[in-house]
Amino acid sequence: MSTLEEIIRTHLQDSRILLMTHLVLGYPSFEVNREVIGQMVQNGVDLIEMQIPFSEPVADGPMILKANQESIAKGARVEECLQFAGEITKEFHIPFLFMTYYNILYKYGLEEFINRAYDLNIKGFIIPDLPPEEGREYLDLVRKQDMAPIQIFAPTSTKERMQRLAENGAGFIYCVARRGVTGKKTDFDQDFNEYIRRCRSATPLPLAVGFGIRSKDDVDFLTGKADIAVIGTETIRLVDEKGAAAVGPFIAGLR
Amino acid sequence: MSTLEEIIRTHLQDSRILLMTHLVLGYPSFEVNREVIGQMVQNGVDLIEMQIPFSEPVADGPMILKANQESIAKGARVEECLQFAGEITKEFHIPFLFMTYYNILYKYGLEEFINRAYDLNIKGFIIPDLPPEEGREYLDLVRKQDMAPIQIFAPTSTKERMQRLAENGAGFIYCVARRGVTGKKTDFDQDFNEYIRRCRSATPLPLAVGFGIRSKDDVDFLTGKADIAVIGTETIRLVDEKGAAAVGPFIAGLR
Amino acid sequence: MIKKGYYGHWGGAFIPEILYETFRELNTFFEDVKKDQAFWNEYVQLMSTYSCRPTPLTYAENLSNRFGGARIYIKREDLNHTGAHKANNVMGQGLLVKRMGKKRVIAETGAGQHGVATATMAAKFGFDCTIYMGEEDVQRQRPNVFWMEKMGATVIPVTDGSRTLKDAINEAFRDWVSNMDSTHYVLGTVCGPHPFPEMVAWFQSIIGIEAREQILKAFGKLPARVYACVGGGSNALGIFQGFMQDDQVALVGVEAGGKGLASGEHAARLAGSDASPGVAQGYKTMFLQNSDGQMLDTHSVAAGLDYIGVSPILTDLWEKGRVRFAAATDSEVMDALELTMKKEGIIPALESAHGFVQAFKEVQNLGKDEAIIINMSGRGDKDIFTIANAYGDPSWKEFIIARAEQYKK
Amino acid sequence: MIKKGYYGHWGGAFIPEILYETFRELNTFFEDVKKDQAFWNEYVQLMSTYSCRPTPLTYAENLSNRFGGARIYIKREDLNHTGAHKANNVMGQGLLVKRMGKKRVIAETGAGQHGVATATMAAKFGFDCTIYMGEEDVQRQRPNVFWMEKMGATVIPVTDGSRTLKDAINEAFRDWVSNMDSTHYVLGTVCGPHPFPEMVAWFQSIIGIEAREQILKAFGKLPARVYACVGGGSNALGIFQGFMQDDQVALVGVEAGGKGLASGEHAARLAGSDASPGVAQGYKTMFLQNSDGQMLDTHSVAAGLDYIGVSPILTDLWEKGRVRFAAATDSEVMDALELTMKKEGIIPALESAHGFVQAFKEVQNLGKDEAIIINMSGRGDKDIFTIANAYGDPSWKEFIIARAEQYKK
Ligand SMILES: Cc1ncc(COP(=O)(O)O)c(C=O)c1O
Ligand SMILES: Cc1ncc(COP(=O)(O)O)c(C=O)c1O
Repeated sequence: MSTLEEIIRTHLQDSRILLMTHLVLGYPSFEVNREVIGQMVQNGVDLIEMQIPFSEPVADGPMILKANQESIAKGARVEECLQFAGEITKEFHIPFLFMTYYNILYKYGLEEFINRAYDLNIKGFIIPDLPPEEGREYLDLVRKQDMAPIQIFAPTSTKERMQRLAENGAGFIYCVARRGVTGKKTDFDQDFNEYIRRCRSATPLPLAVGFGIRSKDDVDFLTGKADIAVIGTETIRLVDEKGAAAVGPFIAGLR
Repeated sequence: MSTLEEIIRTHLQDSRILLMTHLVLGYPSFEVNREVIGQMVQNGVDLIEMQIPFSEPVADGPMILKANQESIAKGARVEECLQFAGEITKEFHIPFLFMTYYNILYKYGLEEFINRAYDLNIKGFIIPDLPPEEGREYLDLVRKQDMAPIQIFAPTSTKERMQRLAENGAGFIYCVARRGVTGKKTDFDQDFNEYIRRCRSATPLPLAVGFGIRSKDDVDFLTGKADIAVIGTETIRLVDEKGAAAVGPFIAGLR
Repeated sequence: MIKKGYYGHWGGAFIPEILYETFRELNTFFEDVKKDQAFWNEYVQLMSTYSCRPTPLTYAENLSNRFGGARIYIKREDLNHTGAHKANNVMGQGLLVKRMGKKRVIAETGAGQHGVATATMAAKFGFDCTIYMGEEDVQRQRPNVFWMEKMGATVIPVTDGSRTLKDAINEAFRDWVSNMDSTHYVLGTVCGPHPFPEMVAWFQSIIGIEAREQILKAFGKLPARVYACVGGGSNALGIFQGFMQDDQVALVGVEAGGKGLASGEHAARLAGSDASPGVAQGYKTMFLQNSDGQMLDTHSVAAGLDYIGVSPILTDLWEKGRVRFAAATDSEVMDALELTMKKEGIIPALESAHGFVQAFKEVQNLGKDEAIIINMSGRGDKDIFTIANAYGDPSWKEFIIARAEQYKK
Repeated sequence: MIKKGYYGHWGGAFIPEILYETFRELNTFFEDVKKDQAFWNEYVQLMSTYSCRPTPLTYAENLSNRFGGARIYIKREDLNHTGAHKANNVMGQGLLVKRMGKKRVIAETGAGQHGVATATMAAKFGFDCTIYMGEEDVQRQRPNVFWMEKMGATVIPVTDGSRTLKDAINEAFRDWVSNMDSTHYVLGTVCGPHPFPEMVAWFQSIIGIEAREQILKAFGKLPARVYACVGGGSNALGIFQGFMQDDQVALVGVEAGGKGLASGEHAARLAGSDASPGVAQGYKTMFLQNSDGQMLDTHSVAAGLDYIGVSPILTDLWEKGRVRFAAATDSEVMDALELTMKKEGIIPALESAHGFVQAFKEVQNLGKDEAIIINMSGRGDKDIFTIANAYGDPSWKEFIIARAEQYKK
């Protein structure tokens, strides 16, 4: 069992569902990032994925896409993101993951990047454009450092495919709640229940559910079905509209 | 010998070269036409060709083209031209010809048109788009009335062609002085002399030379070579620029 | 010698004497090449390597299903180099000019299609080239003027008369009578003095030769009807010739109905009753003219059909009942165009769309075991300024206004 | 199963999990049709009746004489329906979509050429169609937008990123991950995740198959060199495949040199030294990116070459030395275009003109007993707004301003 999974399982003893949040590094600024992370941790977030911006974020919807592009346009560099992450993991003691696209790792040097992340006390990676077929070397390197190469399930994944993915994953599985990109609402309906049952039967790993989770109702619905609720776009929207200070109360109200 | 040729030959006994002028009926108005004709006759013009305007005067240059179009645009009708011609031939006692394009005759009814022209005391026709090959019926009808279907020689005509044309012609031959359309200057040079010799040897009919004759010098040059000098565009220009009254002195100065 | 070139009562060569020798020479050369199989082979070869001949015959399945009558086939002259059947005539005349040893070509153009084709041919053959184009058409069809100039041609705006096609023809004749020794006048359609109607029809007959073979192969039998738009008549005669001997094939020419035959604003010579016999621009045919014989102003949304006369060969076939004539109005044309784009992904030229209109009106009356062919004389994407305009497309207008603002800076 | 589609180090399928099944299905269908001779025959048949295949191989005699070296032949993809080689790929994918039973297609487009081709195909096959196009390109290429809409497609301006081609691709992927059940993404070039490079290359190989046969027939032996412009690389690979096995035939890809390789404003991936290996838009290749892996803004006068990546197949052939790369600057392109119009009466697309530039530079070094082929991927008359603009034509500007005044009324 990976360290990340162990931490998750420990938390799950106190909490029926964990919360994972997301932010885009450098958007709207590293200072605001820091404030937002503080609010999140203080209000009970269990894991945070920090997205290193990429110019071509294909799997992301308009909101996160814009955050990626503005961060880069304002001059955020990968090195800056890494240094910032190091400061954050020192200051806040929950598991942090890197979310980004493969080219960021590839261009940096795959092994160098993974080792650097390890040094920064990052617990795992979410790389939406790196299926296991393309990520052999990545998977080996990440696991060698006892970090988690998070795998993604989708509603279109068959049971066999899920099993295959799970074998390559660690920490938890990121279950994409529906078709489409980040940032749109999800209808949690009968189909979803059937899907999450399928996920559960394919792997013993904890299940995180993301895409379109916005409210306490959504989190309540997931409680008992999934292990982690992922809040992505919603906090970015919140910070845009009401500032970093609004994040704390929002998170506090989710569970 | 046609009546027209007889008249010409008679005049030629007194005059080394005759003058034929041209005007476009209805341009700038029938009243001005009348005044211009008066000036011409009083100042010694021997023959006048009255052009019935046509919307597509292919053989004419910009000046006469514009005169055709403005006459039509101002509402000149064929019937009006014919009536006007009748009044003119009553008032002035020199030979008048109709110059126009074939469609005017064709649309009117070929035989009707020719008979009407006869009644109006018109002495002949110049139809630049009606070669003898296309004009069999026309030639017969015109000659039956002892009018002259004027034939045209061009610098490109071979001797055989000229003979052929002359056989179909009467009155005189209209020798186009050069390539091109009406209204541009002609250089009377060695080539021209050779051309006019060729014309002369192809027919016993009197020769008229037209296209680009503008001045006493031109007329002098032609004297002894041709029988008739044709002044076309130049008087139209004169009327445009200086009014009808300028025509008399201009004509008087040509010979 | 010139007294040939009659089709029934129609045709002839009403030319000024100055051009007599030029026509004699042209006739001699033309008679020679007509007999010379090698010339025709060279022509076909040129068209298959420089243009895209044989042009395809496309089965328009969606349109056929939509109307539920005969199968609709489309002869794709739009796929020619320069985008229309005009290329056939022009390249053919180009070969002839080469034989005659002349070094300069002139042409009239209305929409600009024939001008572009001629400028193209001149570039290819290394001839000097002057194009006469009514000033109004120069204004309307600037893109074509741009291409002609880029291909090295001189475009002269004609400011006389109605400043459109017929005036451009007159002006080209005026050039020719001045420069006939060096110059050939590449007439753009099956009109004008003999031998032009015969010559242009001969070059365009390549369309019908191909189409007949293609329909037999694709459909197994001859079409019930063949439709083509008629401006001067060259694309129509081009395809009709392939089926002239087949009495069971009805041939339908479609003229510009403009704002309706009753409106007077149209260019229907044979479909309407406004035309009468006349002689102009060197030949005898049915002209839109007044009772004095003065030519009328015509109107069509399709510049290429906006002409006072029509091929003497077609007038003869009309008189003899071999070709039937109809007219399509501007608004019917826009509808047929829209439908064809949506259903088949094909953009007919506004001219060509006239043929589609009449075919669409009639196709449902024919059985499913029949076929018809529509001759698509050209492609419409060259007509963006006219088409976007005709549809009144608001984004197009905004685009043009924005572009103009940039240019004003 | 998906772990295929590598060419040396390049290629792959870096796709989000949600598309895994879609790609599995696509791969299965593609593998099936590849083995199915009847499918290929159907494809060739379609292209020969709906488009104009085989497209001609034109001998450019005047250009050849002008340079005095090898004979120049031009492969005429401009004569395809919709005016470019894009039709080949699009119609092929259309047939595949029909097999898969999907009812909707989406596509990205830069210049608008691929968008028009896809909208055309969708109209022909009766599919719903959505085209993603960078907002900036929508502004620049309004005529193409107009035609796409007229053919029934919905054009969505993409307002993210640099608002050009790569952003349109991202946006198309975003649509696809939402609608993969009903929808096929018709990628426009030999890039993207496997099987797209292989599939597009397969459909485009029709160019090279024809060209090889044609040059042997016309010239009696293989060409010394084959030139093609390279945006994504589809027209280049299309023709190169015909000569891949012929070691004596040099294959030359020409990229957009923009304002010069030193200026940074270009789109030369393989000809320059600004690109480096990367993974984006689903595949691994040489990308124009910064040291962080962020993609750079590119520049070219030719919108269709203005792209950050390049086909993994070409990158492999470059690495192996089988294909040589060069770049042509914007101003060289305008000169080559002008010369080609004047000498041959042919208007290459700005993209295609890049190939002409390099060919003109090299052709004089080859003997008269040699031949070269330039692949003319498309026609330039669709680019009037760009070309007239690039030449700064004053009459064109006046025309646009006058038109705008009319529209303002
Ligand atoms: C596309 C197209 N079709 C038809 C015509 C009409 O000419 P014709 O009747 O000679 O085919 C034109 C003339 O410009 C044209 O451009
Ligand atoms: C005419 C033309 N040529 C070339 C290209 C470049 O694409 P590729 O390199 O895939 O052929 C394009 C792309 O839009 C194009 O329109």
